[in-house]
Order: sequence, then structure tokens, then C-alpha cells
Amino acid sequence: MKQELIIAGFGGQGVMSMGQLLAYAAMKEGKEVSWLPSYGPEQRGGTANVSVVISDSKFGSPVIDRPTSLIALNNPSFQKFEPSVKEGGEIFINEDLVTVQSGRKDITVHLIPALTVANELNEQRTAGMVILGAFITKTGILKAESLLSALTYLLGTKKDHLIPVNRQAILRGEKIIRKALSSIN
Amino acid sequence: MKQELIIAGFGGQGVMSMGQLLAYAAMKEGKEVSWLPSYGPEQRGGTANVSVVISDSKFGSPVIDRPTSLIALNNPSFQKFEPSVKEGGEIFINEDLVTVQSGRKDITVHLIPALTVANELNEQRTAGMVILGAFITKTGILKAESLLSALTYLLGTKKDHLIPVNRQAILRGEKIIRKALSSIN
Amino acid sequence: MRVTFREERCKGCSLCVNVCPQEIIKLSGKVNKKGYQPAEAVDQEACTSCSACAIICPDAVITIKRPERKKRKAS
Amino acid sequence: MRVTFREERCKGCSLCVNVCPQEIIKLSGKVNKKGYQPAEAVDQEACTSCSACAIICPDAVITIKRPERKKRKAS
Amino acid sequence: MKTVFERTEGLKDNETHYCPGCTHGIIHRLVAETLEELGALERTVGVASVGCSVLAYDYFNCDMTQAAHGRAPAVATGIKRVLPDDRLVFTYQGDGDLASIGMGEIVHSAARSENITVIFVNNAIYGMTGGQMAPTSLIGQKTATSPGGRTPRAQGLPIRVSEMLATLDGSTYIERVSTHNVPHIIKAKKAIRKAFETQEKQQGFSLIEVLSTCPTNWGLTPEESLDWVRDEMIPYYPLGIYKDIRKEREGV
Amino acid sequence: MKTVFERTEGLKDNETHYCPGCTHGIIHRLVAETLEELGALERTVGVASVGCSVLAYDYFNCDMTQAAHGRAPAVATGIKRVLPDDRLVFTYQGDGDLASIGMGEIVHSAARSENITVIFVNNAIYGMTGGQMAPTSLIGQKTATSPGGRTPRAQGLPIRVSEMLATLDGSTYIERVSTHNVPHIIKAKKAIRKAFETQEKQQGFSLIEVLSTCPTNWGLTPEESLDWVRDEMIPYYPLGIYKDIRKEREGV
Amino acid sequence: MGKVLMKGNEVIGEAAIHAGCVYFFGYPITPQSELVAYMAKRLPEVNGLFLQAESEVAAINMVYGAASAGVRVMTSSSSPGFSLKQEGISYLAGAELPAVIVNIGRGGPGLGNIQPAQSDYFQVTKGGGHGDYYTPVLAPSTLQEIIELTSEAFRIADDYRTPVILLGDGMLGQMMEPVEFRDIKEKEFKEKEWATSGTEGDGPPRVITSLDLSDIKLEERNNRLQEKYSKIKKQEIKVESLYTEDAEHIVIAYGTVARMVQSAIEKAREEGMKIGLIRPVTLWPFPSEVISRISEDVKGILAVEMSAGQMVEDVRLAVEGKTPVSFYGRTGGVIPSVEEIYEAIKKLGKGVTA
Amino acid sequence: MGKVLMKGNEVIGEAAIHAGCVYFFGYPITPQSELVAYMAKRLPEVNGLFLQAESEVAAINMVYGAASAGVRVMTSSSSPGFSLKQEGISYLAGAELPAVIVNIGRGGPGLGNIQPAQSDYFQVTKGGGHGDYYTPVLAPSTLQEIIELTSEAFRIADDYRTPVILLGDGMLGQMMEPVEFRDIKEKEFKEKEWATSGTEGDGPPRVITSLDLSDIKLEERNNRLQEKYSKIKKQEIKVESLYTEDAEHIVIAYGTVARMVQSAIEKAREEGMKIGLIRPVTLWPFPSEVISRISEDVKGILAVEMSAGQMVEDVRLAVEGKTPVSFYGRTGGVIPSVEEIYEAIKKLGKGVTA
Ligand SMILES: Cc1ncc(C[n+]2csc(CCOP(=O)(O)OP(=O)(O)O)c2C)c(N)n1
Ligand SMILES: Cc1ncc(C[n+]2csc(CCOP(=O)(O)OP(=O)(O)O)c2C)c(N)n1
Ligand code: SF4
Ligand code: SF4
Ligand code: SF4
Ligand code: SF4
Ligand code: SF4
Ligand code: SF4
Ligand SMILES: [Mg+2]
Ligand SMILES: [Mg+2]
Repeated sequence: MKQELIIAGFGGQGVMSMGQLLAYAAMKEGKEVSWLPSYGPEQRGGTANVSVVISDSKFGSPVIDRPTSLIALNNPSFQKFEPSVKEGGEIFINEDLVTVQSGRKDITVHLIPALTVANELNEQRTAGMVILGAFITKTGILKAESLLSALTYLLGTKKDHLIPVNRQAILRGEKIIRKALSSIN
Repeated sequence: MKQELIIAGFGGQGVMSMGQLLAYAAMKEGKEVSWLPSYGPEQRGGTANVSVVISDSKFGSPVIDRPTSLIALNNPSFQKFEPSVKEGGEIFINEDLVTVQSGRKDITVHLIPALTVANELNEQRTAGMVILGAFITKTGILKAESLLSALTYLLGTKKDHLIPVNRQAILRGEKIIRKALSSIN
Repeated sequence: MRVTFREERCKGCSLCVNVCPQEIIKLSGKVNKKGYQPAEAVDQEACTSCSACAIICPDAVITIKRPERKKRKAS
Repeated sequence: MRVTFREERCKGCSLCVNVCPQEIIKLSGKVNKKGYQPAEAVDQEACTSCSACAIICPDAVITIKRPERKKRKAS
Repeated sequence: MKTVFERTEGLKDNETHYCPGCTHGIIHRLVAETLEELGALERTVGVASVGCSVLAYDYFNCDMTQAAHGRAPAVATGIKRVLPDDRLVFTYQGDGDLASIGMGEIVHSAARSENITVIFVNNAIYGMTGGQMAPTSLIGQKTATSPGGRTPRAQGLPIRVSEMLATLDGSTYIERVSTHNVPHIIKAKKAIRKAFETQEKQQGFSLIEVLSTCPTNWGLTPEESLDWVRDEMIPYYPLGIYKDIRKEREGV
Repeated sequence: MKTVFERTEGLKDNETHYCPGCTHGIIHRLVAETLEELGALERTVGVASVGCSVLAYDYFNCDMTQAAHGRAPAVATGIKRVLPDDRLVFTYQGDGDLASIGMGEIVHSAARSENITVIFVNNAIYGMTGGQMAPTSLIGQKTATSPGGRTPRAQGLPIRVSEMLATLDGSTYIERVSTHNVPHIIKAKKAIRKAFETQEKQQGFSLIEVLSTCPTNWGLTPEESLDWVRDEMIPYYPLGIYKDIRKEREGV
Repeated sequence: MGKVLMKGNEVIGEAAIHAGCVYFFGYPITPQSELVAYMAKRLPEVNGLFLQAESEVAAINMVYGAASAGVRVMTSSSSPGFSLKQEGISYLAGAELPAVIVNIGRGGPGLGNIQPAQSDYFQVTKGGGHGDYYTPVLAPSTLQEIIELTSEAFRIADDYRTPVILLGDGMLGQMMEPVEFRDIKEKEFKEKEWATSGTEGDGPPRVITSLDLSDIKLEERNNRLQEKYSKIKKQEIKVESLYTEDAEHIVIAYGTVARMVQSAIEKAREEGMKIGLIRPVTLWPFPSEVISRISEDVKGILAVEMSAGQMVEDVRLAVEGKTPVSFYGRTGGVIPSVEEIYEAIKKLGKGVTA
Repeated sequence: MGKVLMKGNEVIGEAAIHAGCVYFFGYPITPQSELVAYMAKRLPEVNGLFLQAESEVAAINMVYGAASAGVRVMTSSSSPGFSLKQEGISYLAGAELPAVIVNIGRGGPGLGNIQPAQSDYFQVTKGGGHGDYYTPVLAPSTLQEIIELTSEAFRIADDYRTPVILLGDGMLGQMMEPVEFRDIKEKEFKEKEWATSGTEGDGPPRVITSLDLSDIKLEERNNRLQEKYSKIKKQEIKVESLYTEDAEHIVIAYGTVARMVQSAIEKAREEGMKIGLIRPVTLWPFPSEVISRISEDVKGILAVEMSAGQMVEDVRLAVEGKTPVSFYGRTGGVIPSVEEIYEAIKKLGKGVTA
């Protein structure tokens, strides 16, 4: 299995750390993984993105020309990367923030009301986890537990108290995507 | 005709300007000429030397590996360059300052009491001209008048008054070498 | 309107909000193209045209106008 | 000798000549290996071992000695 | 209605890339307004340095040259010395640019009394590269390269550029101002104007040090940042005029 | 006979390449004597710069590293920071080296309060390269690159390094001395000793500016050169202590 | 120690510490600033020293000082900052001082941008400074390889008394991959009797210099350097060959781009094309012999670089006309895609040379 | 104007003035200091400006400023100082600014010495700074040729908006020869509409920069540069060939050394050896085609340099194995004698390649 994922959004939306969570979790699951950020001053206020490749076997390039998946957290990011998604690929969007739509028929777009859910959980910062929950559930590339242990590691013990709410966020993401899928089938 | 001359002495003995006088005079006589100094801090207190090539026809290298003539103004210079003089070549030394002797049989050494003469002329700084007078007379490479007009040019009009004594110096050099030559013959 | 904001240029930094002596500037609920909540004046009438907000705004977002003074009648 | 010169190291700069309060240093007539006229003391007896010459000599040419003071007799 | 405040012609109509609340934007406006007021936009050449203000050429509405990191004063010297005297030349430099890598160039342009104006934006940090220590970072300040806080022993003591340059015979007008509130912004504008006037009158080197914020790398809100300038920076970097020999320089 | 003055062990027994009467030689001796007296020759590393004193490593009887033009303070920083604290590190730099190309390095090593000692030989000219203008050349001084005499307008004003560095919080001990006569040479020696002691006590950056001659490029005799120091240089470069916060630095 | 997830820049830092280097002098510049920040945090923890220099020029000269005092020392920069170090690197080479200098390349020339590029190849391999010198250049293509090569860099530096360059690009510096620091036995470093660290009464004073006023003496120094370079050429060439046995065409690429190239080659092989990969690991000394040998057997060679074509010159020098050499490159920080490299490879068979 | 006797360094200065350059920013360094001093004296006389910069780094950036303001401008240095200019030269290339930079080479690496050397060949021809750029390099071998080539340097700089390098060595700078400044007609310089000299209300503000944050934009800039370089390669190669018609062996040398080589060849011809001389006058662009063509007809080529072998690499690139290439060089400021070059030539026939 191999996922070539681009996560994109405004700087400050946690794009980089979402990618890191996946990368760390993948490493812990013994997978091959790479994490490659866009970097530099254009991040300020502008858009940021990160490319995460997760694979069961060794791979060469950490650069993603045609993502198998895209997580888009705002309109400009959606517009920038939507055309490059591989045919048959999937897009996960924060439907609270992304309002433009895809004209492509050869890909699937999953609408995740991540901000709404996060607000329901009283922790805005968990919006990303909601989407990641949906992403790993749909693609099956990683286990939810790995993601949570990655979070524990990256947050550090001082922020242990944030784990439960993040676990909930992941589960909500999982739920949303399962529901969406079942309604399609 | 071609002369490859090295003039060498202590810094401050006027080595460079002696070379310049010759080069300028040669240019004025329409000859090909190059002037190449040793340069840099080793001049200070140490020895300085200049290579002057004067030729009737075009030549390539301004570097002199084996001088046809050497003017040596002190012992270290004599010792340094004497071995490189071309066979059949000539050395002109300031005999007031150079006390070491050449062991070579294939070259001619001309002893010029340049300082003595200059002191007689009441102008120490003309010692170089005495030797140059000897050099051009012996080699026939340049006319005395060219040398004098070079001097006029290089000294600038403000030092016009020094011309006569320099003319005398050149003539004294000429005389010395002629006498020496006639006594040899 | 005394104070107007060039909404798409605002970065929602709040400096104008904090500096206004009349406390009439707020960040609006909406999000502009760049993802910021732009500032807006909630009570134009209360504005004294003091320009403090415009002076501190790092992004030259704000224009200030003042009603022309009525000409005094010639006495 | 109170004052001695390391002749081959002298550059004939004359600073010692000018500084000596006793005016006993001169440049000699001869020329050393490097082409300089080295300094020399013309009257050792007059030297007070004040060291001025040695202190100003840029080339550490000069050594100064002073006769041991006679030990005072124990009283 | 009469317009009492509007965007100056001295700025191009571009959106800046500065972070929200960063006072670089204010300082840009002050310089731009000054040039407009002096009627100098068409005879000014600005020099952008390397730092967050590297794109200053996209903002100032006059001819602009972008200089290598720290070398803006040398570039400005090159420009000023070959153009007619009526041209105004200014540099816009950060504290990393001017006080670290560019120390040689700023000292020497001051010593030569180059007839240029330097806008020196001191935000006590390297903004552009992500918050490393600057020579102006305060003792105790935590930065990416002084993670435990700056200490005199390990990283040395902050450099007060204005005070230092004032000791040079070549410098003509040097003032330190701040942007942490409206009155000070107004003062800053006046200082900047004086500096450009110094240049107009051929009186030699002028520099305005402007205390500025970097909310992003200080880890503070824009508002907190203004307070940090007031409470932490100004005590170490007192505001005021450090050199003013404009009179003496008349007709030099 | 008792020897009251002899060549110090601090100097190697090599002949110097300096011109007759050049006071570089005196300054060498003073530094060498100081190191000998402090018993520090075996734990000292000197840094030779680029200038007439480039061959200083042939003269000082201790470990020596030769640095690129102007960079001696950076090289010294590298050495000092990686060696045990008991090591003494000094630079020996000319005014072209230190005040022109090396301005950035000297300001920053002072600001960092690097615990090194700088011997700064100010002879108001580039000796080595044949008499070009230095940042320290005096107004009116004719040099190869200011053939009409230095003017404020064309070449700017001479830099007073000691005064400037004294404004930095990082500098600990700064004194300007001269070599133009015996009493001042003796004073210079004392200053140099104080500077090395500052370093021994870990009190931070010390610099001794020594006014020196360049008979060759000034076009004067050695004796006239000493007078020129007294009559022309000292009025612009007054002798004295410009910074002394050794007390405050105890135990920093 | 298990695997850890780190940024390339941080891996360089940790690898240096593992190689016994605890002294670092640097100056921030994107895209290598994380290395500087990492050292600022880590070195005090291992009783080392991090110092932020006032400039790249100062940094390289601090390195010169530290190296002359006998310690393992490192600095790093990116393209414009690396250019500023050229005088210093020439001095290190001339004075024969060991040090490791990192260049995490970015788009040029001038200020350029901060995206990944390989356009400093000439500068690092041909001695960007003045005088006849070379510096060994190691070019890792993965984060794990950074660890190996950093350690090698310090060994080579010490063994030959020479500055060594570790060359990467923004991609290598910014990306994260799992890496493993294998436990390293406490190394014994050779004593550097030549170091100027204070004589401590042990023998006469030592001198570090690159100056020889006499031309004859300086020529002797140069001869010594050239002999050293010959030795390095004999002993230190590193190169990776992949799929070369049956290859009809060869692609040559180094650093991160070699990864894209490998993917493209694998794709081409799936299509039945017999393509091999040669990845120079040392750029100087360049694996000229390997390339020269293989050039006799293949129908063509393609060099791929993130530059307008620099390494390809060394390839041509090695090939000496024995087989056509073509080039594919992107500049300005554009990373060539696997797809476009694949297209370039496809053209190979058709004998097109760019 | 008749012949005058001048030092090479001074000739460069006067030639620049004749080429309409009256702005000079420099820093003293042996063996080019006479040029700086000459400009200090002369430029005020012609209403120009001489400024002694605080360093080579400042000087090149002053040049950057002056060039961006639209004037003809020059700086000069020697090897270590030239290394310091690398960042600035890369900026000039990136921002496409015309300027002439003189390098009067000396022995290296490091501080080296002040004797003549040609060991900066790589640095000047391969772009010693970062990024993909080249600078035209002109290498006069006589003082008279300095005059021609300096004028050419300014023309090329303006025509292509590029920095141009004039490369000599200490010998060329220090020696005197009679030269003649032929009367130059008052030149009309093309207006530089791109210059940032104040708009004077004539159009929108102009910008000089080498920055393009976007990789695509920076690649476009690079493509523009590469096109320019292709054009220069087509139009600006200069080379001198002597005795090549019947030559069985060729010696290739540039600059002053070509003079020694010429003398040695003439000696060899007297002995009946059929030796030709190719003297590249532009080092970049390198006369590769001329060399490539002749390499098909001769039995061998010898490159002679005052270096450990740098230009010889470009010779090999041109020759592509078609004939044996050997090398003779001296380093550290040693000037090879006519005699020893002659000996090296004699070996040529015997098929020895070094
Ligand atoms: C030669 C060189 N070195 C380093 C850099 C990287 N760099 C870019 S901006 C910067 C610091 C900017 O800080 P400052 O001047 O304080 O400006 P600010 O961003 O804070 O406004 C550095 C180190 C560079 N571009 N060039
Ligand atoms: C990078 C570089 N630039 C220039 C030089 C040439 N240079 C050698 S010494 C010197 C000036 C020395 O003057 P100063 O430091 O005052 O020392 P002094 O000779 O007067 O004692 C210069 C410019 C050099 N060696 N390296
Ligand atoms: S002009 Fe004054 S009162 Fe009006 S909104 Fe702005 S700050 Fe408030
Ligand atoms: S100060 Fe300007 S940018 Fe900030 S919130 Fe107010 S209007 Fe917006
Ligand atoms: S020690 Fe004093 S008195 Fe004796 S020679 Fe020297 S200066 Fe003169
Ligand atoms: S001071 Fe020294 S060098 Fe000068 S003349 Fe006296 S002894 Fe000789
Ligand atoms: S990083 Fe700091 S200085 Fe730069 S734009 Fe953002 S807030 Fe301003
Ligand atoms: S040139 Fe000047 S500074 Fe140098 S040794 Fe001679 S007198 Fe001393
Ligand atoms: Mg800053
Ligand atoms: Mg000096």
C-alpha cells in the first residue's frame, strides 16, 4: 500500500503538524515514510503545504507530483492542488472553510465539517484530527491508535490532558466518513 | 640586437628607476622593450631587482631566465644572479659596494667605482647613472642622449637642475668603461 | 462614512481595535480571502476622525474622512 | 661594556642615537650585511645604563648592563 | 466629507507579505509619506535589504534596488555617488542585516558621511529566517539560537547601534524612535522627515533607528508586541536624538 | 655587571622584515615581554593578521595562527572558545586590517565580550600594500589613494576605534597608547599588561590601540615619524583609557 | 537506539555530534536554519559550543581558528552564504586545516530563492575560492545517508588535513524521514601535534599559515597539496551503481534528485527499458573511472541535475566522447518530477542529446 | 597620441577611462594596488569618482549600486579579494547588471603570496559564486592588448547586461611596456532604461533584483540567463592561433604565459619541430570549437599554465579524447621559463602525457 498525500491550508492551520503526526505514526508502524514541507516566507499569511508519502515498501522520491490524496483546509489550497490529484484519488476537505467545488468526475471528494465538530468538542484545534480520522479510516493506511500515540509523543507529557479530546476527534472523523460511505453504497 | 638585463641591489638604491630610464629611452629609440620588477614586501630592506629586455625586434617573454647583462649594486644581488648570467655575458658592478668576486671564466665583469665617482660629483644619487653610462657604452644598446632625455622626462621639469650632473655621471661611466676596455685590449 | 476599511487588505491584527478611543472598531465575523477576520467600524457616528486607527494600521487599510466644517456666516 | 649592539641586526634607524641623553650613540661608518650602517656607542664610560636606547630600538638590537652595586659594608 | 487620512501615493497598491500586526508596514508608510510630501518619489532610489523587508521594492513607489544581505549601505553608496546630487537614496534594513552581517558597511558609510538616509528597523530578532538571535536581541530573550535566553557570557551584549554610530565624526543625524503607539509613530515620522531633509541639504549621513515588532517570532499578539517594545526594548534602547550636527555640516 | 635590559624570550631569535625605525618592532617587543613576564608563552596562541605584521608568527615565541585580512578577531574567537580557559589568545592587527575590512569582526568580538586581547597598531595608513589610505588616515594626509590629501567630503572622516568600541556594553578594557618616546613606550607596556591581565581574569574583551609609525609610507625619517605621531596623530587620537569596567566584570 | 523522525538539517547536526564534533559556528539562512537552531539547543547539552557568528565570513574564520586549535568543528550555510566563505575555505585548504562545511543549496544566482537547487556544484567541486585546491565533497541523498557521510566527512578532514564539504539541497534539509543513529563506539581521535593550542612546554611553538612569500616555497606547499589530492582521488571515491549490469543507457544523478531519477528508472524498467543509475556520492573526487568504464558499454548517458548543467561537465570529462552524453535539468528551485525525468529517459533511446 | 610607458595596472585604469568608465570602487591588494592608486589620481581629473571601499565585499556591492544606477563602473582585486566578491558577482549576474571586474591573480591558495599565478581560472570561468551563471572572461597577454580588451569588456557588459571579468596576473599588472591609446571617437552609450536612477516622472518605478520567490519565476530568469550565455558563446569567442597551419602538435596557453610559450615554440620551430600555439583570449566562452577541430589533425596537445592544471580541463572537454592532452604547469607564483617550456614541448613528440 502507498499513499501520497498533500495537506494544504493557511499557515497556522496546523498543516505541518498534521503531516508530522502521520509520518510519526507511519514510522511507528514500521512503514517507509517521508515528510516534505513547503517552506519559507510565503508561509506567512499565505498558504502552506506538506507532502507525506507512506508506503509499505521502499520508495525513491519524497516529492509528490500527483497526490493520491489531498487534504485541503481552505479555498486557495483546494484550487491549487485539486487539478493535480491522481485519477481515482480522494480529496478530504474542511467543509466549513472550503466552499469551492471540484469539477472532476474521476476523483472522490469527502466533505468533513471539521470545524463544526471541533467546536462541538470545545477545542477548535482538534479540527485537523477530525480530518485525519476520516483520512486514515477511508484509506486504511494507518491505525487510529498509532495516530494517538504519535500525538502523545509530539505533544509531550505536559499536554497529556489533550489526548482524550483528540481521540474523540479522530473517532468523530471516522464516524463521519463511515456514515458518508454507507450512504453512498 | 637584444639585451636581457637584470639590475639588482638593495631597495632604495634606485634599481627600479634605473630600469625605467633604460626602458623609456629604448621606447623613444623605437625599440621593443619590457620592464618587469620584483615586487612586494621583500623589497623592504631586502633586495630588489628589475628585468629589462631591449630588442630591435618583437619578443615574447619579459621574464629573464639567463640575463645577457647584470648590473649588481650589492653583494647579495651579485651572489644571487651571477650564476645565471649567460655565457659570454657581462656583469657591471658597483665596485664600491660589491666585494665578492666571480669565479666564472665565461663572462666579463666590469668594475665601476660608481659611488666614488658620484661622490666626486657631489651627488650620491648619480651612482646609478655612472653604471648605466658604462652599460650602454659597452653594449651599444642605447645612446647616451636617449638616457638623458628619459631622465628629463622622468624627473619632471622641476628637477631640471639635476640634468647636468647626471649627464656628467653618464659620461664618467662611459669614460671608465672605455678606459678599462682599452687597457684590456 | 468617516472610517472605511479596505476589507480584502485587512489582516485582522486588531491594532486598530485596541487603539480606537471611541472603541467602535471590531473584528467582523466573516473571513476574507486571505483567511483573516477583517476589522469594521460598528458605529460610524461615534467616530471623531481622530485617525489613530489609520496611523497604527500596518497595512494602510483605513481611510478617514471628516464632515466639512459648515462655513460660519459672514458676520 | 654597558651598552652592546647586535650589529648584524641593526637597521641604522637612528632612533637610539636621538634618544640617548648622553649622546654617545652614533651610526658607524661601516655597512652591515643588510646594507645598513649599524649604531655603536662611542663612549661606554658615559653611559648611565638608562636603557632609553634599548627601549626605543625597534629591533631589539641593544643589551644594557650596569655594574653591580658594591655591597655596602655591613654596618 | 474631507479626507483626513488616506493611503499615500508613496506606496504601490500592493498587498504586503508581512504578518498581521507587524510594524514593518507602519514604517513603510511613514517613509512613503515622507517621500511623497517632499515631492521626491520621482528622484528617489531606495535600497531593499535582505530580511522580512526584502520585497520592499514591491511596496515603495519609487525606483528600488535589492541589495545583498548587509550590503545595502554599500549599494546605496554606489548609487548615490554616481547620480546627480538631487537624487535621494535610502536603505531600509533590519537589525540582522544592518547590525550583524552588515556592521562593516554601516559603520563605514557613516564614517564616510555618505549622504544617504538609513531606515534601521530594530525588532531585536531575525524575522525572515524564523526568529534567530540578532545582535540587538535583549539579555534573557529566547530565540531559535538562544533557546535558553541570551546571556552576556555566551552570546555577548546587545549592540546599541545609534549610540555607537553617533561617536563617528562622519555621522550627521541619528535618532531612535518607536512605533509602539500613535504618538510615537507621529514622532517617528518627524524623525524620518528630518533625516531625508538632512540628505536634501547635502549634510551627510542620517540614520533613523525604528523600534519595531515581530509578533510572529516573539510569540506574542500584535498588541502584546507593542507593549513588549515599550516595556522591554525602550529601557535598553532609549529613544531620542543621538547625533545632530546638521548645522555644522551646512555647506561642507 | 648586571644585565638591566636584554632581548626577551618572548621573541624568537629572528630578524624582522620591518623597515628601519618602524615601531611595529617596539610593539612586538612589548607584547613579547608581557607574555614572558606573565609566564604565559607556553599557554598563549597569537593571531597574526594581514598587514606588515603578517609574519608576526616568525617573531612571537608562542603558538601562532595566521588569519585572513581583517578576520583575526573571528579566528581568535574560534581558538579561544574551544581551548581551556587558561589559554591566552591575542590578535595583532593593523588599522587597515582592523578598522577597514575587519570592522564587523572587531565590533562583534567586542560586543560578545570575547575574552581575548587585541593589539591594534594604528599607523594611519596601509603599510604593507604601499601606503594607501586607511580609515584612520588623518584629514589632509596624502596617501597613494588620497593623493590630494584626505578630505571629509571625498573620503570621510577618520574613525576613532577606541572611542567607538568603548560604547559597546561588551568591551571591558580599552586604552590608547603611543610609541613616540620612551615614557610612552613604558606606558604602552603597562597598558598591554593590563589587557592581558583582563583576559587572565576572564573579564572579557580588551583592546590596546597603539599609535605607531610608518616612516616608509609617510615619507619621513624614523625620527620625524615619531614627531608626526606626537604632533598630528595624538591630537586626533588622544591617549588614555576609554573603557575600564574590569571591576564589574569580575566573576561574570 | 531506535528510529527517530527528524528533519534533514537536524540529522546533520546530530550526526556531527555522533562524529565527535561539538563545536559549531554558523549564521542563519534558509533552508539550513534548523541546523543552526538544532546546534544551539544540543551543543550545550553535550558540553560543546554553539556560537552564532556575525556573518558567514566570520563563521568560516571562527572555524579556521577552532580547527587550528585542534578540534573537530563544523559550519553550515546555503548558497549565498557559502559564496561568502570562499576566501576562508581557500585559507583552510592552504593552511591544511580539517573542518566540515555544509552547503544546503538553494536557487540562484544572487538572492534567488530558498527552494532546493544543485547549482553550486561548480563552486564546491572546482574550488570556488582562489588558488589550486580541491575539497572533498560528499552528497547524501537520504537522511540516513547523511549520518554515514557526516561521519566520513570528519574522518576525511582529519586524515588528510583538509576542509570537507557536505552538499545537500533545501529538500534534503527540510524533509523528514525516519533515521537510526547506530551506536558509535567512543572514538579515539588522533592527536593533532600541529595544532596551535598553546605549547604547554612541549616543543617549540607551532605555526598555522597559508603564506609563503617565496614562490619556490609556495610551490612546494602546492605540490604537497596536489599529492594529497591524488591520494584522496585514489582512496576516497564513493559511488552507487544500480541496475548497471545489463544497462544500455545510464542516468547519472546525485543527491536528492537521484531519488526522483531512481523512481523514474524503475518506471522505465517496468516498461522494459534497460536503464542503469550511477549516483556519485563523492562529487570530488568524482567517480570518473566508473563512468569512463561504463561509457564503453552503453549507448548513451543522461545526466540529471537541479541546475542548468554542471556535473554533466565532469561526466563529459570522464566519457571523453566514448558515448553520447545528454542532459536534463531544472533550475530556480524547481524539482523535476519523476514523470518528466521518465520522459527524458524515454528520449535516450532515440539518441537525442540536449 | 604616441606611445607611453606604463605599468600594466595603470594601463587597465587608463583603458577603462578611454572606454568611458569613470567610476571605480576598489580596495588595495598586491599585485593590483597601482590600479587603485592610478584611479585615485586620474578619475577626479576626468570628473569621475574613485572611492576606496572598506573591503572587497563593499567594493563589489558599490559596483552593484553604481551599475544599477546605469553607469559604466569597474572594480579590481587579486585572488583572495576576488574570492570575497563571489556573492556580489553572483548577484550582479542574477540581477543582470553590467560591470567590469579585474582580477590580477597571485599565488594561492589562502594568503599564498603576491607572485603571478593563473590558479583562479576555475573561479572566474565556472562561476565561483552560487547558482547557474557565467561571466565572460577576457585574458590579455600584453599591455597593448589590455587596452583593446578593457574596451571590449565594457561593451560586452553593456550589450548583454552581465558582469565581465578581466583576468591577468601579477606579471601583467607589474610590468611596463610601451602602449598606445589610439584616439577613441566619442562613444554614444545606449540608454539604460532599466536603470534605477530615479524615474524623473518618466514611467513607473523600476526594480533591480535577483530574487524570485517563486521557483517557476526564478527558472524563467535562469532560462533568460542561459539564452544570453548561448548568445555570448556564439558571438564573443576570441582566440589567437599562431603557426597552426602545419602544426603537428599544439600548445595551448593564455595570458602572460602564452608569451613564454610563444618564445619556446619559436625556439622549437628553429629546431624543426612543427608546433602551433592556440591562445584563448576569452576563457569563457572558451574556444572549444577551434580546439576540437584542430584536435582531429594533430598528434597531441600540451596545455601550459601557471597553475596545477585548470584550463587543461576545458581543453580536455573540447578535445573529447580525439588526441592526447598533456599538461605542464608551475604553481605558487613560479613563472615557468622559456627553457623548461621548451623541454616540455620536446617531450610532446615522444607521446608523454603528464
Ligand atoms: C549572505 C546571506 N546570509 C544569510 C541570509 C539569510 N537571511 C535572510 S534574512 C536574514 C535576517 C534578517 O533579519 P533582520 O535583518 O533583522 O530583518 P527582519 O526579518 O527581522 O525584518 C538572514 C540571516 C541571506 N539571505 N544571505
Ligand atoms: C582580502 C584581502 N584584501 C586585501 C589584501 C591586501 N592587503 C594586505 S595588507 C593590507 C593593508 C594592511 O594595512 P594595515 O592593516 O594598516 O597594516 P600595516 O601594514 O599598516 O601594519 C591589505 C589591504 C589582502 N591580503 N587580502
Ligand atoms: S478615526 Fe479615531 S475614532 Fe474614528 S474609528 Fe479611527 S480611531 Fe476610532
Ligand atoms: S490595524 Fe489594519 S490590518 Fe489590523 S485589524 Fe485594523 S484594519 Fe485590519
Ligand atoms: S643606556 Fe642610556 S645612556 Fe646608555 S647608551 Fe643607552 S640611552 Fe645612552
Ligand atoms: S634603534 Fe636599534 S635598529 Fe635603530 S639604529 Fe639604534 S640599534 Fe640600530
Ligand atoms: S516575521 Fe516578524 S518581522 Fe517578519 S513580517 Fe512577520 S512579524 Fe514582521
Ligand atoms: S611599510 Fe610602514 S608599517 Fe610596514 S614595516 Fe615599513 S615602516 Fe613599518
Ligand atoms: Mg530584525
Ligand atoms: Mg596600518
